[in-house]
Amino acid sequence: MKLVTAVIKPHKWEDVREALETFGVTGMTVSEVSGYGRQKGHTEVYRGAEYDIALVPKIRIEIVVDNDDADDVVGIIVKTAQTGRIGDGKVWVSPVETVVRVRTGDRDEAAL
Amino acid sequence: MKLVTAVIKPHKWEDVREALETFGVTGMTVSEVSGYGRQKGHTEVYRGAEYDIALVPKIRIEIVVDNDDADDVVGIIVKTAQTGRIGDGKVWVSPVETVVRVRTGDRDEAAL
Amino acid sequence: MKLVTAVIKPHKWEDVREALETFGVTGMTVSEVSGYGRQKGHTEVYRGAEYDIALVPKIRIEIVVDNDDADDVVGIIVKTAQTGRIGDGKVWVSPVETVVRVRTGDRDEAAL
Amino acid sequence: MDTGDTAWVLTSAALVLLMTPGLALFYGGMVRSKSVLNMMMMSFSSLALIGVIWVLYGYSLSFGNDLGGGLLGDPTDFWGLKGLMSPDALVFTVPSLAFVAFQSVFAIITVALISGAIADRARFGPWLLFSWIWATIVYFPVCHWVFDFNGSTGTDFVGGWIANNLKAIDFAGGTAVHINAGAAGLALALVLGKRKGFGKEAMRPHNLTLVMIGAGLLWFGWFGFNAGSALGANTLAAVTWMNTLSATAAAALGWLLLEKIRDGKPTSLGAASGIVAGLVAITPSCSSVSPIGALIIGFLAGIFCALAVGLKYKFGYDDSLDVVGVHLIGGIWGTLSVGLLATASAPAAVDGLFYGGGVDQLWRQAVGAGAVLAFSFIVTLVIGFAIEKSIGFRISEEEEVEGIDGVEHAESAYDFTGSGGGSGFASGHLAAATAPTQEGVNA
Amino acid sequence: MDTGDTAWVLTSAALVLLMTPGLALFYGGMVRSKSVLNMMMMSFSSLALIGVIWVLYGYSLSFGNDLGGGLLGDPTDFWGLKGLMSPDALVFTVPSLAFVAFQSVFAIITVALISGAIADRARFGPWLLFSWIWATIVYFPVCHWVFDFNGSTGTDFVGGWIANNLKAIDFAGGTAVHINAGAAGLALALVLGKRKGFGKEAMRPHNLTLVMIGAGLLWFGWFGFNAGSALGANTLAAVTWMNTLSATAAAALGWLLLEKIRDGKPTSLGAASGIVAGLVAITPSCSSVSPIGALIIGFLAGIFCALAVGLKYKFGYDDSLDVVGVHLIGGIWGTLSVGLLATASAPAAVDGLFYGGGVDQLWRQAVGAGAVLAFSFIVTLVIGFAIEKSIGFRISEEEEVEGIDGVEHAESAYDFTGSGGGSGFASGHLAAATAPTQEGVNA
Amino acid sequence: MDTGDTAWVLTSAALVLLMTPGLALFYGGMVRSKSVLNMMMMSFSSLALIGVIWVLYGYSLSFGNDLGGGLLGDPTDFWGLKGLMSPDALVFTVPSLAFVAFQSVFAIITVALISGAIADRARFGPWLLFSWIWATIVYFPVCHWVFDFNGSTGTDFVGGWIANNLKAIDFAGGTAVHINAGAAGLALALVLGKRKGFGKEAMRPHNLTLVMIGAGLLWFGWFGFNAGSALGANTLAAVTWMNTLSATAAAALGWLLLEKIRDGKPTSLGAASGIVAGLVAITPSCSSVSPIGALIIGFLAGIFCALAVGLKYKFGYDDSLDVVGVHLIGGIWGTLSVGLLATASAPAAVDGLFYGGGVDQLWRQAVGAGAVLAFSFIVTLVIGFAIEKSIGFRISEEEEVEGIDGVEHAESAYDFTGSGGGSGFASGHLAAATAPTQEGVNA
Ligand SMILES: Nc1ncnc2c1ncn2[C@@H]1O[C@H](COP(=O)(O)OP(=O)(O)O)[C@@H](O)[C@H]1O
Ligand SMILES: Nc1ncnc2c1ncn2[C@@H]1O[C@H](COP(=O)(O)OP(=O)(O)O)[C@@H](O)[C@H]1O
Ligand SMILES: Nc1ncnc2c1ncn2[C@@H]1O[C@H](COP(=O)(O)OP(=O)(O)O)[C@@H](O)[C@H]1O
Repeated sequence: MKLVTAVIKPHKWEDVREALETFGVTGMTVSEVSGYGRQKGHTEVYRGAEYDIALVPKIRIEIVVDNDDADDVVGIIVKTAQTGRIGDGKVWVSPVETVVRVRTGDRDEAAL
Repeated sequence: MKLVTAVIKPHKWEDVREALETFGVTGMTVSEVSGYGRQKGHTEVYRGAEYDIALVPKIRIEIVVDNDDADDVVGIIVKTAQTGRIGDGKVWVSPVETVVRVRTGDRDEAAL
Repeated sequence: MKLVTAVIKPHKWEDVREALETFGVTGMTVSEVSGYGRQKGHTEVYRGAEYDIALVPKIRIEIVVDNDDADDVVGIIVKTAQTGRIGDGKVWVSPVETVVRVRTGDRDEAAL
Repeated sequence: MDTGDTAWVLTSAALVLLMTPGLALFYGGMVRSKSVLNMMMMSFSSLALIGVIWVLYGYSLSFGNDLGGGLLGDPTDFWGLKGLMSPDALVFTVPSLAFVAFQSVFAIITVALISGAIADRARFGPWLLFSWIWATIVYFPVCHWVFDFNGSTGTDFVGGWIANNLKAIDFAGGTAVHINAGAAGLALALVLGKRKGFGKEAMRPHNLTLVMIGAGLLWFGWFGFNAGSALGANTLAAVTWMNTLSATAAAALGWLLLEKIRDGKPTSLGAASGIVAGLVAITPSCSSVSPIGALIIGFLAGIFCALAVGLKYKFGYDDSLDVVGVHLIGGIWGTLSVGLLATASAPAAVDGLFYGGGVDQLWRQAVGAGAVLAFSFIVTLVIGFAIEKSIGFRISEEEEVEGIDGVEHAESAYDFTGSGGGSGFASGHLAAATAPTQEGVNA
Repeated sequence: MDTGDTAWVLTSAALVLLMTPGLALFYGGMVRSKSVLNMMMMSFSSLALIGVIWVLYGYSLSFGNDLGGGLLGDPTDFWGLKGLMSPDALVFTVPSLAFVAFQSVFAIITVALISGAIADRARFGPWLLFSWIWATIVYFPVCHWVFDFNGSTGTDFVGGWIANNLKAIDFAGGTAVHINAGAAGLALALVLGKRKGFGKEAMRPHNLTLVMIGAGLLWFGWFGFNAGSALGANTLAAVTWMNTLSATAAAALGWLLLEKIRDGKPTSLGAASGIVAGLVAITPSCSSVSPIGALIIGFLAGIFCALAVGLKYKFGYDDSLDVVGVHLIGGIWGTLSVGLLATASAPAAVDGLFYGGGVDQLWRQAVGAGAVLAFSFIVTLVIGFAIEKSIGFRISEEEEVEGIDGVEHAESAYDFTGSGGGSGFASGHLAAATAPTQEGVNA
Repeated sequence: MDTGDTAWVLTSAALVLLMTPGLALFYGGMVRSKSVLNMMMMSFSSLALIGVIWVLYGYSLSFGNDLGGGLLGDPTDFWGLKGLMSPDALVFTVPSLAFVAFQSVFAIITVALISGAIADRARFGPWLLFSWIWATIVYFPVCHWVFDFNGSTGTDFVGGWIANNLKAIDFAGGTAVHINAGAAGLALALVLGKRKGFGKEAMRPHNLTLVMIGAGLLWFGWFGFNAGSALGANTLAAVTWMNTLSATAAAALGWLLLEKIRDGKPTSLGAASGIVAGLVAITPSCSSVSPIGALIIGFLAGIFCALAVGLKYKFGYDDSLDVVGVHLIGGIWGTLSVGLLATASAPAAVDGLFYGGGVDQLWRQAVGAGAVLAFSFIVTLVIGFAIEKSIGFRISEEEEVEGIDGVEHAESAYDFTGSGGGSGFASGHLAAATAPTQEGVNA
């Protein structure tokens, strides 16, 4: 099993979700995070005092997948989330030893 | 060392925390996330326009544990968080190479 | 590639970011999480009813790095985030098989 | 007709109207974020429903000529407010409809007050049904007893028994509003039972800034409530205004002091609660005590109510937002305080026990308070059980866990994600627009 | 001069002023969290800009002696409000400046109302320019037509054509305010086009508690709007006050009922929207119908507007916050309702169709409504396109995605992290303070 | 007694009361989310504490017969407001207690204004102590100087020196309220020192919608503040009302324009700040200038204050929410502007420098402003240091990092998790209920 973690631009979330669903990914876990990188934040002004907001809102997606699917899933995310502009995000893959479905206690492939 | 990541229903958090404490887990890191899966979201209505809220609130727990404890911890979480209804969540285990306690610089077993 | 995950005290975030930047880390992903551990939460009182707030706000940082940099990055975080008081947090390192930059499709070292 | 008096009564009526949205905020901020809309809707629906039935028959039941025994007004007198648009229709020195307006908002807020006792768990339809029945068979009669004075619209006009026969002094509604709503709240809390997790889980206020806004608006509006009850812009109005300030300020201090001593810290929820406690207690007594008397009444109201909000844990009833602790206890104390602290130098010109007046006024106050308490509690129990047993009053335990806002209103209060518009993390997507336009959406 | 009347008009003016911040909240809560500040700023800027031009020439254009045909007031009459501080300057029984004040806040809110149609996408500078031009060439003239009565300041004073020649009854502004703003909103929504994602993505209200606060403040202020339009504290004011309550309560019920039937659940947004719909509909008619008539007008307003808000999906214009559905439709219905439900027993002393008055008043109402609708729609289209084609009115698609608050105001509305102060998760850091003090920061 | 005047004064008093909760929101929205409750509590505690001492002796110190030299009222005259409930007790044409009420809320808000200078770091108990002492030895005397007019309650009544001897014009409190609070704020900011991270870390407003609600309520209430100071419903009240609108609208424009030019974007915080700046500046001058004069005063107030808020970075004092920049600078400008722009055609009937009146009025204004500034600044420094050195005024650095809401009030403002009730992510659990009921919880 692999864990695919993707950090993408928030407005791409809906597209990515659809593309993954079409591919057959049935579940994922999503959170709102802040990104720090080449894409710089923005500036806000309050009573003449300027604030640099260093962080950029991003969406973080975690998907546990079969070993075989990992590459495809990464490919789909990269393709769908790409805008070509700085800040599109990263996707990384890490090993998972086991996964369990809480409802049934099923393990690994059966748990997805 | 292993990292146990669990995504569970929010109202089970308190029970899971207690069960893990009883078992001897002294620390964990928790966050509010959104889940996407078999359990569907709900519908909201604003001025006659219906919105499908696709995501379901979940709690994500991360626990770094000794290799030996990983299975027990997974077992406890699965048992405690189970309601038998769709959406109970997933638990997965991945390898951790080292863990450090920031306060002391202690490593691995000593860091937990 | 390695994934360094650090859970630290929120007011140390700015220092850690600066130290990492100086070292040459160009990107990371950050989120607000709740910690549970030796550091206890606090008590709030509403109309005479006391509430124990078990969780403590923490910042969680994820950095994908080259194998060679992992130890340095861990060291920098531990050094910078240390206050010596309970609750300083944990840092752990786990293996990453591949990482992709969404914008370009670059992989691994090139993706950072 | 006096234009100055009319200006003040119209202003006061608007001020009192604002109290119900104020209450919605005060209550709404105290519940969890998954129930705030339902909480607010119980107040807003009172504005809607009671507003309508007040026009149709409520005013007439309350302020029609007495049907006998000072128990109820004649519903045929002013059905649909008939005849009251005439320039000749006056109540004391103001146009009748100004008085109708002023009293309408009293009926509305009294019903809304009850809802604090049953936060997070009452189905909305049954709540509406309850409101309707309760206003009709509890509030309108009690309003007649307390607020309908002989001679108000002409020399042969006959009003209610508490005002005219018992001669209890309840200037702006310690009995009719606060004891009435408080007793009803207690009864409903018993009927509906405890929330899942009551006494164990954290049910702390989700947004204390809303509570503070609400408390501020309530205080503001309450000047209309109390000083407006003078039905004119005169010394009586000025006295009641100033007593309303004095008691409220002292009550907030009292509550904070008690918290400091008992819990170690004075809280903002305590300040907001103390404000409301003081306002409740001075409501019946503002015309009959001096500003110093008002300070005493208020300060003790703050102490008493701060102690009383703990009773629910002791006795195990889930009066969620302390309608009993604040309105029932505060209302009883305020009503009795007239018997103790009234001074003949105040506009009501009566001496209470501590001013040498003996117990004459005190027993009148006690009888008035007791009568309203008992009547309201018993009738509310009956209405509540009838609804619970017939159509069901409470949402299911699972729905409670899910949150009543979604269950009863298909809404959630907040969405702070940067969602939609091609940006942000869309927490959802538009599925369909209002039925007739379904095509449009997919176009 | 009558002090009671003056007290009421000054109070009413303050109440109406509060409506614009109230509207800012009502609208602000309905947009996404990335646009709430811009939404509120469109209302607040109206307070600023229209307040200033009203003093400079707006009042004079609106209420100066008629220049001919009842079309426009003489701008030289009261330029800079000259001459109006004199104790002799009266409008009916109140000081002229009290009337100036009362009318100023009408102009302000009418402009602010329009902004709901163009949420999330209008550049702020062009919006200011639009407001300025629109107030000058649309609102001030229409205000003159509808609100400027012959003889108000002296026997030979001549006012506007709708009030005096057509004799349509528009007591507090169904045409001048609501149809006017609603038609302009429709025109601007067409000019600016749809938001990215309109009809597909979730653009649900980000903070319904703000919407409820806003609705509460609007209702409160609206008593000044309607009953203040009596320009005195008298029976007329009392009647309009009470009709305002009746219609609004009934409209909220109507909207909730429709939702229950059509969508399955009554919502808090529905209650808030019903309140506004009822207030809009009773605005023109509150002086001419009975409280029962008001109940009917309000209830139907709730139904009509709840149905009308779906039209934008059908026809595909992005009237973001339903200015058309609520203000245009509600305003038309309210204006026509006078022709149907007016009763001679009400202060306006006219019988409508259903009270045996035939169609005489109805056609007057229809002509008034139609004239204002057409004038406002056409002129607004022209102004809007002129701005769009010259300096550009709309932000870019990318900016829309990013959020207009940051783009146009360099701010974001909320920061709930425990940031800064050596604590919390600093979402940013101070880069520079106001120019002249740059050194200080680095010191 | 005049009922119209009384209606207006009572209404105004309620409006001014609302300003303090309004201020609590305005200030509360500007701090970080970990300090909003403490910020609001500094205002609410002023309502409580100053309300009580006003009744006990504050009114008498302020408005008792002069003890000599126009410096202080006789505290024995109206101790506990004695004797003022009588129908014969009048101030001009209104009941004495109406005037007492109106002035009470001035004292309350003046104290509350100061708190903006010391956001996030003042212990609550010492703040209460400070408020008490400051009101007693600074505000009540200054109030006597400025607002207590010879002859107000009878021909031989003697008031304060600024009003009667110096004859500076401070209609509604440019000196007594704004310079007074602003100077005290500066002194306290110096006593308490800078917040950890001041000038480096992000301390941006956590909730700008609260700031906007607050600004709206302040503006609304300020009509009572200014026009209510006419103590009657008359031409003077109408003039001051309209000037209050004019100046405020112009000030918001001025502030936004400066921001646009200097920072590139006009902000919502700028609009809200401009509103307050305009209100401050027109407070002393609203009775003596024309609406055009008011536009000028307001516009320049917007510019001046927008520039002045940067001074704290330059000079390195942490006036957290710009009490100096807005209230001190705005108050000085407004007070001096009377000497420049007063016109004899306005009710105060004085010509300023630009209207040919020479410098006669200008020096009076300058002396009044300077006297209050110096007195307030020096005495506040002394009180502040005395408290800091004895019981300590400031929380520790660690507590500052943790957040003052938890430290001083054991509360946190927001909990948006779907917590408790068997549902949601319980961020905590009930540990114990109020002491006497401990058993109940475990039952
Ligand atoms: N080394 C890293 N580890 C974890 N997350 C990263 C890393 N580098 C970048 N990110 C995430 O990816 C996002 C995009 O990175 P950025 O450098 O801005 O643009 P790009 O990926 O297009 O070069 C960042 O906002 C951050 O959330
Ligand atoms: N492949 C996956 N990777 C990561 N998280 C998942 C995955 N599948 C499901 N989840 C998480 O588990 C939750 C429950 O999954 P769901 O399919 O709804 O029910 P069940 O686990 O009972 O079959 C989801 O809401 C999501 O947060
Ligand atoms: N086993 C663990 N797995 C994951 N996170 C942990 C674990 N133990 C502690 N943490 C995180 O580290 C934080 C600090 O731990 P704590 O025990 O309070 O102090 P310390 O690390 O100084 O001993 C916790 O709040 C939690 O977020």
